[in-house]
Amino acid sequence: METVPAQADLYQCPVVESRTVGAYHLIAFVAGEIAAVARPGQFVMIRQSGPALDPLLPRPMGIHAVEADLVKVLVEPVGKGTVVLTDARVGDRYSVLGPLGNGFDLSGEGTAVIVGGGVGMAPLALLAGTLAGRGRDVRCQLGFKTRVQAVAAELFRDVDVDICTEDGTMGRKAMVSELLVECLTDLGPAAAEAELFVCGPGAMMRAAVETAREYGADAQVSVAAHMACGVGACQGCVVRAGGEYRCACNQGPVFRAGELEWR
Amino acid sequence: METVPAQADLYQCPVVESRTVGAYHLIAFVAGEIAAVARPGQFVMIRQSGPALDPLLPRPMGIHAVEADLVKVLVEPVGKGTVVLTDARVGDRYSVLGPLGNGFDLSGEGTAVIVGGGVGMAPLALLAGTLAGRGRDVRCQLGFKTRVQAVAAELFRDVDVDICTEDGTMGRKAMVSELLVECLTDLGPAAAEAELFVCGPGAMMRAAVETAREYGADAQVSVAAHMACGVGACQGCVVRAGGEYRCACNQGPVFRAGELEWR
Amino acid sequence: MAVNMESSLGPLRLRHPVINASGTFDVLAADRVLAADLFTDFPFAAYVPKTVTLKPREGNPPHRLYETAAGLLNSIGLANKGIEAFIADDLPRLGRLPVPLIASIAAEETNGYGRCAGLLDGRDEVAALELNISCPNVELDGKALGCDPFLTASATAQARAATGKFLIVKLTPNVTDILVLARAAVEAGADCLSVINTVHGMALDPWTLRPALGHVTGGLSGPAIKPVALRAVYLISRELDVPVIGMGGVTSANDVLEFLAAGATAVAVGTACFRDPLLAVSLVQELEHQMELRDIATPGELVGRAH
Amino acid sequence: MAVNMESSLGPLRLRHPVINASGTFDVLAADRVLAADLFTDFPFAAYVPKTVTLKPREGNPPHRLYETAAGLLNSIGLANKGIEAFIADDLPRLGRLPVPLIASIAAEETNGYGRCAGLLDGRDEVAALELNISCPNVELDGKALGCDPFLTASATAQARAATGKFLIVKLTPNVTDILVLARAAVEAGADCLSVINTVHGMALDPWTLRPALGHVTGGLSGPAIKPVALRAVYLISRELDVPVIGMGGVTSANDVLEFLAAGATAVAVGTACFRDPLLAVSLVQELEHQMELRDIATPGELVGRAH
Ligand SMILES: Cc1cc2nc3c(=O)[nH]c(=O)nc-3n(C[C@H](O)[C@H](O)[C@H](O)COP(=O)(O)OP(=O)(O)OC[C@H]3O[C@@H](n4cnc5c(N)ncnc54)[C@H](O)[C@@H]3O)c2cc1C
Ligand SMILES: Cc1cc2nc3c(=O)[nH]c(=O)nc-3n(C[C@H](O)[C@H](O)[C@H](O)COP(=O)(O)OP(=O)(O)OC[C@H]3O[C@@H](n4cnc5c(N)ncnc54)[C@H](O)[C@@H]3O)c2cc1C
Ligand SMILES: Cc1cc2nc3c(=O)[nH]c(=O)nc-3n(C[C@H](O)[C@H](O)[C@H](O)COP(=O)(O)O)c2cc1C
Ligand SMILES: Cc1cc2nc3c(=O)[nH]c(=O)nc-3n(C[C@H](O)[C@H](O)[C@H](O)COP(=O)(O)O)c2cc1C
Ligand code: FES
Ligand code: FES
Repeated sequence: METVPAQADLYQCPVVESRTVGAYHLIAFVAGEIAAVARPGQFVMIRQSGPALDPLLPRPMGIHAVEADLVKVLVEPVGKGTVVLTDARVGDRYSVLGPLGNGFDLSGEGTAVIVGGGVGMAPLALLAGTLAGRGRDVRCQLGFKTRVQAVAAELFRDVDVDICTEDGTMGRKAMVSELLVECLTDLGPAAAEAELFVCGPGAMMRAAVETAREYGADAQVSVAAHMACGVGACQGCVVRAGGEYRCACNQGPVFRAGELEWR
Repeated sequence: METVPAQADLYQCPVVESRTVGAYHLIAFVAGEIAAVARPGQFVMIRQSGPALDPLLPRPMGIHAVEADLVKVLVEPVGKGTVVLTDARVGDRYSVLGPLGNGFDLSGEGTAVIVGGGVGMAPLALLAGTLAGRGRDVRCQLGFKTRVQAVAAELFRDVDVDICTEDGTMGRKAMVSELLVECLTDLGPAAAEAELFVCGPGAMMRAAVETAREYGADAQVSVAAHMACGVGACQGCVVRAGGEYRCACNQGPVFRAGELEWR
Repeated sequence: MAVNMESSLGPLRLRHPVINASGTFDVLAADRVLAADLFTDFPFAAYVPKTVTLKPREGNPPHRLYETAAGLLNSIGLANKGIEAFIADDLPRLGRLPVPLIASIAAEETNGYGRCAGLLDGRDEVAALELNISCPNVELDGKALGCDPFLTASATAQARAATGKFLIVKLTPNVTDILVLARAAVEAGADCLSVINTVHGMALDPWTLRPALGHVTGGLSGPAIKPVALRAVYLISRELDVPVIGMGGVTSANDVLEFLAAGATAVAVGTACFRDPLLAVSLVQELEHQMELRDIATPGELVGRAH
Repeated sequence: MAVNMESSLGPLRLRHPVINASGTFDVLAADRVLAADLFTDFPFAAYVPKTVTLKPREGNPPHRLYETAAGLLNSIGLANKGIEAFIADDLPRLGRLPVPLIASIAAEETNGYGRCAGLLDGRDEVAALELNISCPNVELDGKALGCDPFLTASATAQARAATGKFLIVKLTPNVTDILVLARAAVEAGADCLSVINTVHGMALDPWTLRPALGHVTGGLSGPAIKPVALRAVYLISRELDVPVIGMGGVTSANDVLEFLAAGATAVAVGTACFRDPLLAVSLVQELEHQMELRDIATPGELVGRAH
């Protein structure tokens, strides 16, 4: 984890792009210091500036893309905090703190099997591009409820992506776990050397990890947790891992599947 | 007082103009039903739409101008609620409830002496135009701290305005009460038939009313009060008048100087 | 799925579970200002007028209001015309409302509750009585009656003796253990509890650095206190068998669902009425829509689901 | 006008009146993440680490956090490594901070306060002790120790007997009359009071309609509770002679001025640190600027101005 700039006003980043991508909303910030060091799987804490105190706290958002001095995030408006983020207009200044968290471990060499569910695909796009850029064999499966979400798969630029939706309105009509089984089967004996990178809803992540185990593949998962500070100060964002509570913000959000205890 | 439309979504009015006027901010809304019936001295309760709950309540703003189906207000950003209002952008929808309050009594016939202090000038612009349109003799005095506020006097279109600032950076270097004394002296015996219309900071209104009394002139003053509902429901906006507490929202905001008890 | 929004609160039949909170919606004043015909299209399922007291009260000096973060401080001080004028002037008009009327009463001494209840007992317009024992601005020996279990029981018992009508006691959250107060009221004869009144608070004007309210301290309401209210409703409704009217910071249909799930049988909207005097119209529509989406057939089905 | 920001809190010399609130700023964690060199440029005038207890505590199950309107509910449950590990691992590093260290301790029984205080009494790194008797998550017979004047006095007396250091007792607002608790602490030997800890509350997840926190109820902090905190500081500092550390919802320099005017000698920033871990830097700058504008020569000049 790199360190975050020290001066509060350095967090104030201008919005240069803000647009709807299907059910999600893409926002690009000028944030050169973050862009310079961000790694796949890290996140930022984002908050609108101004005197209003509701929403009160920043929201954690995975780093979706990095281009020159731009940092991009992809927001699914699910509640007050995320709905307000989608109001971002070019020229607005947002507080953007990061990069935070450990990010994915990219040192493996086997086939990288990327498995995303819903907006969990956001940080996986940066991961896929980075791994492909390093010449690693990358397979991508993304699952969505329906078409309006699935169109965001177009944001995966550098790699081929297999898409499925629960209602069949885009890509295969399937759960992403079915695509995963096919992918691992297809890899044959190489499946045991493969490594999964998973981000999505809890049930989907659990199913993917279970499947990985069956095929003898490793898995790294990026977990979600309610966060307040993002820097390890509040002890609020714990998940059960390695027999203890660990903070998703500074001991995660990426964990090895083997150490996580699912609730 | 006219009645306010019954359907909640009728209060949602699009912003069609939003710009800085010196220290103040002018916002124009499409609000045909309000524009059709608004009278000088009435006000609206304005609030940004959206899921955020801070600021919580609408803010009372005097109706500054009415043009066709547009209603305009002039906001001085003094605290959270008013600062947030100045964020208005063309296309935003604001909740605009009104017209509320009694407005000025326009039935008098003597010279109308309009006395405004600071942003208190906002509702007086509509008043001045209306009275002048009816052919009444109108004299306008506006006082400000300094030039950046005084430039808003340009918004008085239909009448001549005497301007003063405390620091002399625009118009005369004087308090508006000095201008008022000159004006009433100038009117000679007609001063006793004159009627003052006053809106501004408390001390300034008190001084104006005192001067009016000395010259035997009537005065109507538009008072400020902290409001929550604007419709007489909360009993929060009381001022002392006629020996009792009266609600500024539905028994005011305009009172006869004689009935007000200054604190 | 068809949703049936009807609810009942003891003997009161409600068209839906949303009512107004005392002191925050004045149907007589609003009817003059709003074009809506409130007497035929009344948005709430019951109407609770502002609390009245034996004698008229002129209330506290201004400022009486101050907005805080997602909240509102007030120190109205129970300004009201007194119960006699209420009965003479307002009751006949309020009787024309198409919904049950819940009269709210308060007194400076416990036996005043008995007298007020007695004066309203014979009035057909009144479907139920709510005892406001929790207003932080009316104090006995410097303390609100509703902070003391003894005085709470005594006020409730006196009102109970004076009326056979459905009796609601409205609790204050400004106590160490609200369950103790809730039990005291129920054991003394309350049929129902309103939970909660405002939370003690204070603000300073940031410019003058003097108290912002004329009365110095006041009662905090609005979304800021919703967590305090939900906890109180949850704890009380889990322990006691009487219906609870939940309130404190409701601004949306989701808030209503949360209060029902926490254990409330009906939910009151207070401060949010100041954001929009006709909020209840859209809120109730949205509530029905949400219930449909979530496959909830009746409000009753949801009551206490979070327990 | 030149502003002198120095403040004193009993024997503690503070560079300015703004400190952090326990459990909301972790200098050791932040120093790893932020590029700022917190050990030379520490933004607060004193440092209060998270509360430690005799035994390590793993804390409550997730979710431990839930945002509410202008507020934050937490049920961390005093997760900490225990006082021995704190003394062995953290104290030597915290001793390098350029500001006084105020250690915060809690215990599940009153005599635990004496033992914790005793263990820290000999440590030069520690300038003062704060007794957290008010955490709503540590309960004695289902009730926080700080809700009971007797237990409050007993915990304070035991700590007093075990240490000569400046002794701060941190009060809970979840009581009928906070003055009673304040007096109990001061009479038992507290040198200073921290006012306030979090307010009891609860939230439901709007989708599942189940309790949002793993622990069901939690403590509310942030701007939502500022009016509650200001009132408590005002009431206590008017009546008692000990210095008060004010806290609850501070997010801006104006908030600090308000707490000083209400009677606080120092002001702590908690939840707002989560909006921006380096908020204190800009806040203290703005505070100095505001004091200049308003002709306030020292923070002390302002203390209690609203009384
Ligand atoms: C490391 C990390 C990376 C994330 N990356 C993304 C991303 O790239 N794009 C994206 O759209 N979302 C992402 N999220 C999730 C996002 O932060 C939450 O959806 C958001 O905080 C919800 O806030 P809200 O105010 O809109 O929702 P609320 O109204 O507060 O709640 C809506 C739902 O979100 C849950 N929730 C509430 N607060 C949080 C919180 N602080 N963290 C997680 N869930 C919460 C609630 O339990 C509820 O189910 C990420 C979360 C984490 C921890
Ligand atoms: C009938 C009426 C007409 C008005 N017309 C205008 C207008 O045309 N243009 C304009 O700029 N202002 C007008 N005001 C004043 C304006 O409503 C207040 O300045 C505004 O409410 C302050 O809100 P805030 O959140 O910005 O300030 P806060 O941060 O809440 O407070 C800043 C200052 O404003 C005072 N204040 C706070 N709330 C209110 C309130 N509800 N009403 C009045 N003062 C308050 C506070 O005591 C403080 O001194 C009018 C007020 C009334 C009652
Ligand atoms: C301006 C105002 C006046 C109030 N007057 C009364 C009253 O007269 N009687 C009463 O029982 N409660 C009164 N209340 C309390 C409300 O009925 C309600 O219990 C409280 O405000 C919490 O709900 P809310 O957050 O939805 O406003 C008043 C509240 C406000 C804000
Ligand atoms: C996440 C969190 C953890 C906290 N942990 C502690 C603690 O360990 N000890 C303590 O005395 N107070 C603790 N508090 C309370 C704060 O120190 C403070 O009293 C309270 O939050 C009010 O201040 P605020 O509104 O500025 O946050 C905690 C608060 C929060 C939000
Ligand atoms: S979010 Fe605060 S410790 Fe992780
Ligand atoms: S603002 Fe509510 S009665 Fe006037």
